[in-house]
Amino acid sequence: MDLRFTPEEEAFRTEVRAFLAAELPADIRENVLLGRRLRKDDVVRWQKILFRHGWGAGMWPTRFGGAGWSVVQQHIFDEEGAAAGAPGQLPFALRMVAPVLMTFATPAQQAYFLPRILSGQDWWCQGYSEPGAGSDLASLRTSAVRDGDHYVVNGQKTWNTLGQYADWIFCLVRTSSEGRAQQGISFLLIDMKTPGVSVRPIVMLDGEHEINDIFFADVRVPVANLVGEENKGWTYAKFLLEHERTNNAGIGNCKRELARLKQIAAGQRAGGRPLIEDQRFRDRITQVELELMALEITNLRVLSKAHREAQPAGPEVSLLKIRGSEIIQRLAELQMQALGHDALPYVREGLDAGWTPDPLLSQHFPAYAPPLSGRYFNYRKTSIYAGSNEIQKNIIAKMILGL
Amino acid sequence: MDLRFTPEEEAFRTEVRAFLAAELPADIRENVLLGRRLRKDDVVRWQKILFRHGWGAGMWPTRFGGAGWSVVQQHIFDEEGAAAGAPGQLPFALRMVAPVLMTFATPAQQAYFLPRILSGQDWWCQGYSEPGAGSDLASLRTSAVRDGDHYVVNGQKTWNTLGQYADWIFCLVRTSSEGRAQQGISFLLIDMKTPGVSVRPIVMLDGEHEINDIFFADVRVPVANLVGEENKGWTYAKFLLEHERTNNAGIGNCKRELARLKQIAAGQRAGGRPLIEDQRFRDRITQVELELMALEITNLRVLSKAHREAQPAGPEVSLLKIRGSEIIQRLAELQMQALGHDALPYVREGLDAGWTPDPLLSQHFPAYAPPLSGRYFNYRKTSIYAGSNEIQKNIIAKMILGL
Amino acid sequence: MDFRYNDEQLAMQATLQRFIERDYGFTERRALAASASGFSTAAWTQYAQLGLLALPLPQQFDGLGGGAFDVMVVMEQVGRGLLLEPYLTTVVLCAGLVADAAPPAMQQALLPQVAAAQCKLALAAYEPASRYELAQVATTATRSTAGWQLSGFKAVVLDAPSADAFIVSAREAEGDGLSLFLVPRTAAGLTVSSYPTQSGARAGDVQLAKVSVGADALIGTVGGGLAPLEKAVDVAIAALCAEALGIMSALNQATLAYLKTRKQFGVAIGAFQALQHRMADMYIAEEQARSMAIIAADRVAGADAAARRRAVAAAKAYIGQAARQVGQEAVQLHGGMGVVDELIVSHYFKRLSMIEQTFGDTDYHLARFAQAAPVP
Amino acid sequence: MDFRYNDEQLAMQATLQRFIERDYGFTERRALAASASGFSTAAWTQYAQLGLLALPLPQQFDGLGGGAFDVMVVMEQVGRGLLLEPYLTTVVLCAGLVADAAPPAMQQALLPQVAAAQCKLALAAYEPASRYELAQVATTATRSTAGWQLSGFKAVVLDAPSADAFIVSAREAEGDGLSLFLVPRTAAGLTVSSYPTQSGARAGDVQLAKVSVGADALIGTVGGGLAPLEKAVDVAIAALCAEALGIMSALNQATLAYLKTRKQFGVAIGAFQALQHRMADMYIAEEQARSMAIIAADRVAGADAAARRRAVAAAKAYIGQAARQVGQEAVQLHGGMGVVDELIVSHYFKRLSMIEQTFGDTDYHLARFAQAAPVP
Repeated sequence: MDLRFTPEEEAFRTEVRAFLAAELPADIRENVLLGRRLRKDDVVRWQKILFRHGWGAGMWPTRFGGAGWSVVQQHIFDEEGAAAGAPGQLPFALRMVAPVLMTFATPAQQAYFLPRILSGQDWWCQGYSEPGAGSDLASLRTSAVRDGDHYVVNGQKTWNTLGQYADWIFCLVRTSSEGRAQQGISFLLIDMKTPGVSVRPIVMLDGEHEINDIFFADVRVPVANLVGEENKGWTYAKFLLEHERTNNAGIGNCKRELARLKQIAAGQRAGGRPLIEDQRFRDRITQVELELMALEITNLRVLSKAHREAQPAGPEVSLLKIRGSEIIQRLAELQMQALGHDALPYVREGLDAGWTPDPLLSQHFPAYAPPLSGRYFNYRKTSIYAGSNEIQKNIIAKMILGL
Repeated sequence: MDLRFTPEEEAFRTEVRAFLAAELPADIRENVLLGRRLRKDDVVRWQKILFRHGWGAGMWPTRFGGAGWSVVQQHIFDEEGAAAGAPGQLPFALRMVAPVLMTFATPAQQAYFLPRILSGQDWWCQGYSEPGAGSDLASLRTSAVRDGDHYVVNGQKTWNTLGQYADWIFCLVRTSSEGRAQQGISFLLIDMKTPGVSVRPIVMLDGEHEINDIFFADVRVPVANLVGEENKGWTYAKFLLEHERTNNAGIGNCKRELARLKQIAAGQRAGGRPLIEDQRFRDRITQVELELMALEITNLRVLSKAHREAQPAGPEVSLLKIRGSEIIQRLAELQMQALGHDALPYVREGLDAGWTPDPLLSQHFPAYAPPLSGRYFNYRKTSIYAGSNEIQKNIIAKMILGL
Repeated sequence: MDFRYNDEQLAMQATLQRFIERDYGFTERRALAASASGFSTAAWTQYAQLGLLALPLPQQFDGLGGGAFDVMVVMEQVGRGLLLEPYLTTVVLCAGLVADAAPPAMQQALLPQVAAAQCKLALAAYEPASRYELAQVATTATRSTAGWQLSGFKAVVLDAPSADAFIVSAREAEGDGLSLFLVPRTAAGLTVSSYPTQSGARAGDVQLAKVSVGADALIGTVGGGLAPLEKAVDVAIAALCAEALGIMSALNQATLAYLKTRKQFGVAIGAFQALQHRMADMYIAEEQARSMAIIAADRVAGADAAARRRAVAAAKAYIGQAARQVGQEAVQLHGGMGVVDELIVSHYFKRLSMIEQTFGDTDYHLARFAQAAPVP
Repeated sequence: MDFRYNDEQLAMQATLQRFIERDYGFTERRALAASASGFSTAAWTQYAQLGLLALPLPQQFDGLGGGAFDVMVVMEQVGRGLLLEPYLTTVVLCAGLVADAAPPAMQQALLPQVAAAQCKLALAAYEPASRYELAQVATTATRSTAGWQLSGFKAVVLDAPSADAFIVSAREAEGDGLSLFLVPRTAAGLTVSSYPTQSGARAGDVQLAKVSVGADALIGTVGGGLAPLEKAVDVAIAALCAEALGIMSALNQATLAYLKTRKQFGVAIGAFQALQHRMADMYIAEEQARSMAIIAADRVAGADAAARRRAVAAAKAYIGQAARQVGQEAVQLHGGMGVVDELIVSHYFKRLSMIEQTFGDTDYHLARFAQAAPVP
């Protein structure tokens, strides 16, 4: 047993910290730390900065322009980035489509798409779920029918995250209805500017536009945009899933939000004292803090095993997903609860970059307050998306426990 | 909405209270209130006292010698009895076999058995569960084969409560293996003194002998001891189940144990103060107290509906069983927790009537201490027996929610 | 003992159910929440016509003399329909306080107006530093020749933007008791800032800069305002518990229906036992919450202040937790459909969350219960 | 970073697993618990032969110089086998305290004896009124010509009946610091009453009536006993966490096996999704508990007392709750088979319950964590 990072890893942490201190723009940092709405520009700007530093894609192999980091280095980078208020890099391009492209795409596809991802030039989104195919993804019905050098795509994708900004979407589409449901699925890359693609916003419960329905009406997609073989898409999708989930406990974000919770509770007053000195509230913080202490080690155990074996982590990542989502939800809940009746106002403009409360409101409504209730609401999604926690428990029961 | 008892009910409560004050023997009361082992004699003596007062069987119809109480009166009696430290009347005779006899037995069977139950002359136990048939009762295999005027019974019953004291056992036995599993079952009364009946104690996790395996080896049972029709036993068993469960929240016991918990916590000291003033511990008490406040009203809602409709309560009794068992378990848990390291000693003689600690031990180990840990262990059974809480949730899902 | 609503209460329940179905569907409700005022003045008038506004008011002031269980019936439907109008604030809380503690002249002036939908009231009690403590008040009341001069700042005053008058708590000097004053919205020196709340209705901050009111603006006695204020808030909390109950009931109904219709892997998801058991837990939570709401309604009607405080604290703390469980589980079992704005489920969830933060959260009422509970 | 046991640790683990399988089966263990001493002296000698008793002791005193992770390996198996011998008390707690704070002469006199199974020690620290507070000590130490005279009463001294000597905490006068003394069992004026514990091993009360000990009986400095005592107890708590972990792991294994074999309604009950999800929760609890036990073992080895206190409090509070969940669920999922004496399941459950009540329960360590945690 050795819980220490290696000297090389500690040196890397120092390097990351110095980089963040020097390069992370103050306005982006403020938006992240206050939980405000991030604009497309924030995310893209940060990706370009990372790219210029050679860190556009930490864990990609160097031959594709990545930094060639180990999972432990990536963990350190994520943790330091979260603490410093760096935006998380969106997974859709870097951690989802890219590994599929690297493994299954043609050299031409790789040469075209990967550099554009790395540099922040292309924004990708995911076209998996459909109205009738959520957890049961294999029942998807969006069809791609071959017509000469094109597929003609028709159907609807839903629960699409941030597709309103996207240049490209990677889709699972049905190219055959023969055999098992899994067998007729293909993995297709679609330019969002293609005629027939339309995006309909789905407003989330916090009033924000974060997800979409994507409609395909006779969308003509060049056959050249098929990844791998036709009808083998399910294989690529499973491969993607394995890679997506290696690092999904979100320890860095949880640690940042725990610290913020304590700051907020230190600032709020109850019964004439700082709320954090209220034993009940303090114990509620403690309970989630203990869970997070444990999960941080559990996460490192999973990572160090994956690192050692040079394999994607196994089904134990389901544990990380379940507890990680529960912790971030609970932190958001306690942040809201800390506000007392100041959780009630819905001050939408308070989510905008640079907002300062008007003098009246500022008597009780500090800059950190406006996003908190909405974020509590919004974070209910974390136990639903990326494989609901029920699905994760099914996975544990089947893959780990053999039930 | 009217939460008050009627004046008649209040008068009845006064009468019960006066009766308990006058008639409940002090030694029995002490054993109950300290959670000590109850001997057969304690239970029988109390039944005889009740019988002399005309209260041997509160809810039986008067034509069978019962007091003809309403469910509300029975509730009041149970609640006052529990508070005063009266032993609960065992359900096996009064609430289980008796309603079956009243409804399905011959006049001769009724005339013989019911008065002996009422007067405390006969002790009954239940022969339902078998090693391979617990929740799935219909799969039972104890056989009764007709041989002239007798059935010859062979098999094993388990989870039999207090059968070591019993004069009679009512059994579900298999008289036919044709048709659905439920169809070949009969309801048989067996004299425990019959040759071939043997009782093997099962020691519980608290070290106490409370349950048994009962073995039947070529036990000859007169056909006259069959209740109702052969192969109709499942019907009677279901009828019994409905009657057994009308009043199973155990509110009276829970209220008594809550009061005891507070007393214990007031006597124990933590950090130089009474433990009950420790906010954490106090909040734990509060949480179970709130649950009990709610359950008391929920129970009354169920009872008053049953009272009004003159019907056994419906599947909502599953709610009472679930929460009632959780509450009594939690109370036992907190009582143990209140003891601090005094939860560790296993002072078995401390469960005996009249025990007083030796002078050394009494410095930290009061008379109430010895039974507490064992009872915490023992009460894990309450969410398992009488239809496990999982079965109760299945019932709610199916019968109430229609899932 | 009888736990049924009586015939009049059932009639009121049916009336409100019809009203919600016909006139206050989810689409209409969303439009109202997005409108300038955040509620429907037409509906408010209808409530007056239905007798809702008069329901708990004393009969001598055009009221119907209803009790806490009558209010409970209404509030369950307020929850179910997510009604946005200031019923709780104006009728239950403020008019209740006026009926309980105000001088007869003020009662005569206000209560018939409330019953007739001519007057809306709001309670300006909480302050930036007070959290949920009604007694923690920095707003000052200074005696003047004409009466009183009030100065201070009240935060998150529910339904402030539409109120015609405010009940304001203040004290003469530190250490003195609270006094309560009726302050018309038009009083010079009174400023209202307004904002929507997370659950749709409006609230605002009220600034009082040397606001003059007459001697007749006093509600109750000088320095004796805390007791009636606390009682009125307890009555409102009991009503809020009923609102939460109505929502929990509606959420359970919606979730159960979803479990029965939504298919995954070829079967209705309600066939999965893990979900069945969680739905059973939600059912239990609702039933237990109903029992607690009944206790609270029963005790706020009684004369025993300690019993009232204890029951209301118990109900608010218990229902806060039950509502959180039911709200979060309903969202979870709805999957993605639970977190979108276009289904009522998420709106129910948000309202439940805000109810927990109103008039004291679970922790606050756990503390209150611990103080109020008799230790045997 | 490496979370694997090293080869020596794995060898020790395998050795203990074989020992339990061959010599310490459930039947043997029950007989031992029912025997007069409540444990096996033969096993104790075997532990010495296996190097277990020497494991964490310093090398200059015949020890093997092992660390907290070596102890963790052993204690997991102590849990799994429900071993009754006073390993935790003698080797980890008391010998650890002697190695840390006693004068060299005492170390030389005791530690090789402990390693050779020639001496068993017990800690007489808690008192009737102290609950879990090590600092709350009424036992007095009075200076005498020969050394010290001790008077007082120590409650629930674990493994007292078999101890050859006790480490006793006392103070000169109220307000003074604690001092620690080594008191031989044979000292005049020392009385031990003994009783079995709920989980099988023995404990007892120790009365000290003017017990004289020499000046050389002092461990550490006069008045400076609390710090080494608290540290030794923290080391023992980390070990206790590992014991709990071993039990949780064994319970999960047993429950999983039961779910796969026990049939109801014609199928293995492990096919029911509600039970699958609860088993998944138990798996998660075990994994998280393992992480916490690792943190505790890591930090007790460190020099930072605040970090040690914080980590140990966190681990004990967390594992207390996780163990309760796993213990109760294992019993529940075993149904009737979970509550009978003849299966090991209930014995695991009882031991977990008693571990929670030892060296401070969950609430105690939540409080300790809150005091220790740095507020940012």
